[in-house]
Amino acid sequence: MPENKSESKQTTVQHMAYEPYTVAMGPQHPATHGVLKLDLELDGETILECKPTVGFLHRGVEKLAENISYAQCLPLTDRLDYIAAMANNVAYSVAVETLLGIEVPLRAKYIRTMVMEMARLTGHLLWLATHALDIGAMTVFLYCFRERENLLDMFEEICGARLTTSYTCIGGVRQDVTGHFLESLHAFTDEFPSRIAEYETLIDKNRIWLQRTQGVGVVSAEDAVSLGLTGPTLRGSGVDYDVRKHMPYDAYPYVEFEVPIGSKGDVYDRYRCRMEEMHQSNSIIRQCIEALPPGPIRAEDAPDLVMPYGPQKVVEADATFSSGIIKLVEDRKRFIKGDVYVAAEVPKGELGFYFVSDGRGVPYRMHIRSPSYIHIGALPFLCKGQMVADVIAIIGSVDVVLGECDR
Amino acid sequence: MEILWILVKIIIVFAVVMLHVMYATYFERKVIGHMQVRMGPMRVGPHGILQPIADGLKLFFKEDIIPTVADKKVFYAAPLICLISALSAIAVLPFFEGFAIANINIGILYIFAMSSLASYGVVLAGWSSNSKYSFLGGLRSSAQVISYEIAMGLSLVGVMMMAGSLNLTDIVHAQMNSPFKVYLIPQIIGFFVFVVAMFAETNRTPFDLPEAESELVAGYCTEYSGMRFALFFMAEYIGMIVMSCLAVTCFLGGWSGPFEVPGIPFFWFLLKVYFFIFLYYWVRATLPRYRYDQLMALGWKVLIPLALFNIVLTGTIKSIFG
Amino acid sequence: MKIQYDTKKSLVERIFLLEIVKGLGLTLRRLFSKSVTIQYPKERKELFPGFRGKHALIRDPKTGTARCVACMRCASVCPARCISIRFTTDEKTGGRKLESYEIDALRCIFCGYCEEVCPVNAVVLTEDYEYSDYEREPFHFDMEALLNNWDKFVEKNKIDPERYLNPFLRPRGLALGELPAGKRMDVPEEWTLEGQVVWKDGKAVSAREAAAE
Amino acid sequence: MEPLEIAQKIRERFPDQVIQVEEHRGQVGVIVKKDRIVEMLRWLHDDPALQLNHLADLCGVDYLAKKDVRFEVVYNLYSIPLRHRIRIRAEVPEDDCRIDSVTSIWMGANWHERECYDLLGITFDGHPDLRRILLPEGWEGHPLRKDYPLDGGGKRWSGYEEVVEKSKRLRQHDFYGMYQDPTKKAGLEDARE
Repeated sequence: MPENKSESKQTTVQHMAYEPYTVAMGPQHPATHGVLKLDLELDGETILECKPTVGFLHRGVEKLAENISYAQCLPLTDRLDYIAAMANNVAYSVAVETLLGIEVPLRAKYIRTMVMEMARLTGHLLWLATHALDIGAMTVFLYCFRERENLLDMFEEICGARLTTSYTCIGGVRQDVTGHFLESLHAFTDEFPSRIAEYETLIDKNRIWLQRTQGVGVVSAEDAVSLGLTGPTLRGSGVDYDVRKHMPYDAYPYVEFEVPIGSKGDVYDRYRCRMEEMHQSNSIIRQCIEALPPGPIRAEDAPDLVMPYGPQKVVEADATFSSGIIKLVEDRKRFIKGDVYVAAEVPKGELGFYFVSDGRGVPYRMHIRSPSYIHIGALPFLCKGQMVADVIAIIGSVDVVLGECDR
Repeated sequence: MEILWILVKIIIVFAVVMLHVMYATYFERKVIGHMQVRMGPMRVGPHGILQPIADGLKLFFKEDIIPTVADKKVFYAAPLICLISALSAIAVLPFFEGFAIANINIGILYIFAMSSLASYGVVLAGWSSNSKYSFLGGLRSSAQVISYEIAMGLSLVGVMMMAGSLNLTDIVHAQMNSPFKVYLIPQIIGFFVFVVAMFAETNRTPFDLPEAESELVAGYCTEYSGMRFALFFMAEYIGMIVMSCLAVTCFLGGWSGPFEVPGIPFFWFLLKVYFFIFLYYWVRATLPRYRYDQLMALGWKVLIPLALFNIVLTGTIKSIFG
Repeated sequence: MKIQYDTKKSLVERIFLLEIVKGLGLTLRRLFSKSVTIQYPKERKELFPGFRGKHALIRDPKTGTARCVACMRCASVCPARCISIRFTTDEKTGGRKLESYEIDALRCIFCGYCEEVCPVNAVVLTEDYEYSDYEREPFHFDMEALLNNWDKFVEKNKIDPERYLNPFLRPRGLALGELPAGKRMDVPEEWTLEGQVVWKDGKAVSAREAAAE
Repeated sequence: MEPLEIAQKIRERFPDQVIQVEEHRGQVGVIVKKDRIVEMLRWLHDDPALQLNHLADLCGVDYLAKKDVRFEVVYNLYSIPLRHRIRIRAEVPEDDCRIDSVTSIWMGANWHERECYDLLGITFDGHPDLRRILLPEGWEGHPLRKDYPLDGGGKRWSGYEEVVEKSKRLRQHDFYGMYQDPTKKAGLEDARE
């Protein structure tokens, strides 16, 4: 590199001495999946050390949640993993319902399971798209988006938004499904396995793909558990842990599916895990459509969106209503003191909500255990000794979203 | 008089090549677009036919940003080195019977020399930008181009042995007189090695490491903007055209075809070149990218031994039958 | 379920790059297939009812102004606090009179809670999504702008303002008893609790039909 | 194993450490003292009958004026092979706001603890790299504490001031007089002066 001229003349000898080459990868970089920054120390192209920096997208969701009611927190969860917002909605609702002890009607359970698996498909499709694009197979990217588009259209049909869905509510779902939705989704499930075969034609056995993924970013089962990895990233290492099986929620106890588990724990195994999961999700969606029972879609004892309040509370109409709401919901008997940790399996892994309730209608403390945060924390471990191009493959394979990581 | 004729030829070839470069970009976006079930450029003109002109205008009028810490002189020179050496290589290509700007006896060597020079442009661009990504891109490029040059050179040795000449026109003539009419069949190994090396030499997918956008942002041209960036772009496309022409000349019988097309002596040549350019796009739409070390391993452990084997095979066959 | 995969290739596959040739074959096939994209300004996607787009206050055909009764439910449920309402209270009757109704669309997160809680179907998110601008000002909708949005929406989509139906004004699948009086509208049978769809014999049928058979 | 049984085992093993056991919706939280937390968690992690090898979540809670001891660090543990869970809540008083790090047991605890330090200001002794993580270096205060106001208390982060200064400097490069200062419109101070 050309240095400052006067300096380079004087210090030629010192410059010969070995020093690692540092590269700041991100926060503006095509392949860090958002605003992730990695400080890489390189020896040639080999990574000596990788230090992730996060927080560029920190919006203080947890602090915000302490000041708004449970129902109002729900749209915030759309913005965690904005790729599969539906799954976050379901995870959040399940957590709040556990806290409040609400039993959800069966139809709502099935609908939620259905949309959660659809969200898993959208998440995995976007993961495959970007992962393949990072490794250079750009056609897979657009093929995946073709199917993802169909799923987003269906989301739009049932809830009026494509990404920030806010579809569930505490105690059920906000809208019932329509016949057109069911029919198009059923047609989609018929079509989808052949689409997966299409992606696999391009990459699955391709020698370049295999060379780029096999034996890269290997993490053993013990290390994976110790690092706190979850979801397909953990299962690629051969650990059988899936929240849907271990702590079933919604309609997962009633549907049949298998949890794909890898063996070596490299990028290729994680890739295979997610591809198999797409098949499983497709089958779950189908089972949910066919078993969808009639009945109510919201629990009778579910709290309303707006808590009842008296007119005296709204004096200054322009003011923010935080104090008003907090006072109002104190009257409700439903909210009792206690804490719960409830997790759900979202596309990225285990999304857990830890709630502390002090008996008011707002969470006293809401902590989001976001899988992406933990996965990025594991990147230094995974990247050590790999090459620059592998870092991209590894980031792709652990599947991170910075909206969820930074919260 | 002869100089005037050469000048006219240069102008004609330059204009034709530049037009091809322009529409190669358009063609690439269309082909890849349709392969990816989308449309490609559709806005400027019917089906986006004027898109290359719009792109050119935009790049021409863009602000020319030069990093303050860049080595200015080298930074200016790098894209020019790329473009000029890529353009110079066209001089020796025979487009049809009797039409080559310079029909020199060492045509193949000249093309090699020019394409190696083009890689210096890339290396210097990476170095002078004073950006870490550019530097890595330049490093990759130097390693890659130099090792693939060898494989490419060796893959053409078989052709040279069969034709007994380094003159490209003579090679085409020799092919027309050979039993298969093209060297593709007797030199199939050489052809395979040449095609792979051709992709690597022009930095195209799956060997586009110097500018691998997912790792190095844009590699060696990260810091370039506007017209200077366009020069790199043009050099890359001219490089593709030159390599396609070389492949056509050395393996597919140049301008010769199954029958004469009256009035268009370069018909078959263009058709074959278009096929190779299409192949470039086709492969780009299909394959992932290699990693740096795997690329080197492929070059040194597979392609060079294959090319050497091809030379031995050709020599043996030639000494037995010829 | 342990994943079974076999990435070993036979000699023929290795020499002739069969998997790459297959991939090339796929992309070549797709070269001639129909593209799935639409040319946006010329073609527009048809949106489903209930798309959460530009805000509007429904103009009541009877009174010619907004239906809003200043109950403040929307303002208090709004997670982004982008709605601000001013009203005056009549000393004698205790009735409220709306003075101003403002929505800051740049703060809005389009969750649709406001239209869901509105007891009189006054506020709505219309299916209009094309309202970009260079300034911030036009996104601060006051009451006039919101009513104008509604007029434009009605005009553009040629809808009957009396019969306008949005799944958030009357959520699908809720029993009639759960809805306030203002929300008990005439809806397609599919939207009611009795007529909700289930899957039977390869197509979606209403639950009532399915039970009858 | 049932969560209450686990709690009983913990009580037997560390009788002087356990303060209280709470159950809510079938989930059991064991409130413990912070002194021997690493020892206790290591035992929970290694004991063959428990094998709580998955640290699902680690977070801090601020019980300002709700409890005698202000902070709690909450460990949500899960056993992947045995499929049971338990919650350990270690009390951390405000005047001695530190607790031992569990990074030696779970590598994944590293970032959890950094986040807890960043947002609640609880120091983890023995942590390899205890820095702020979600907030920038130089941020004042710990936002998730209950006495930290929602709007930040009107204070501005020093880095923000630097950015403002820098943008002011950069705005002096007025290209062809075409540049319109957006701060003028928004009623902010005129940057060029």
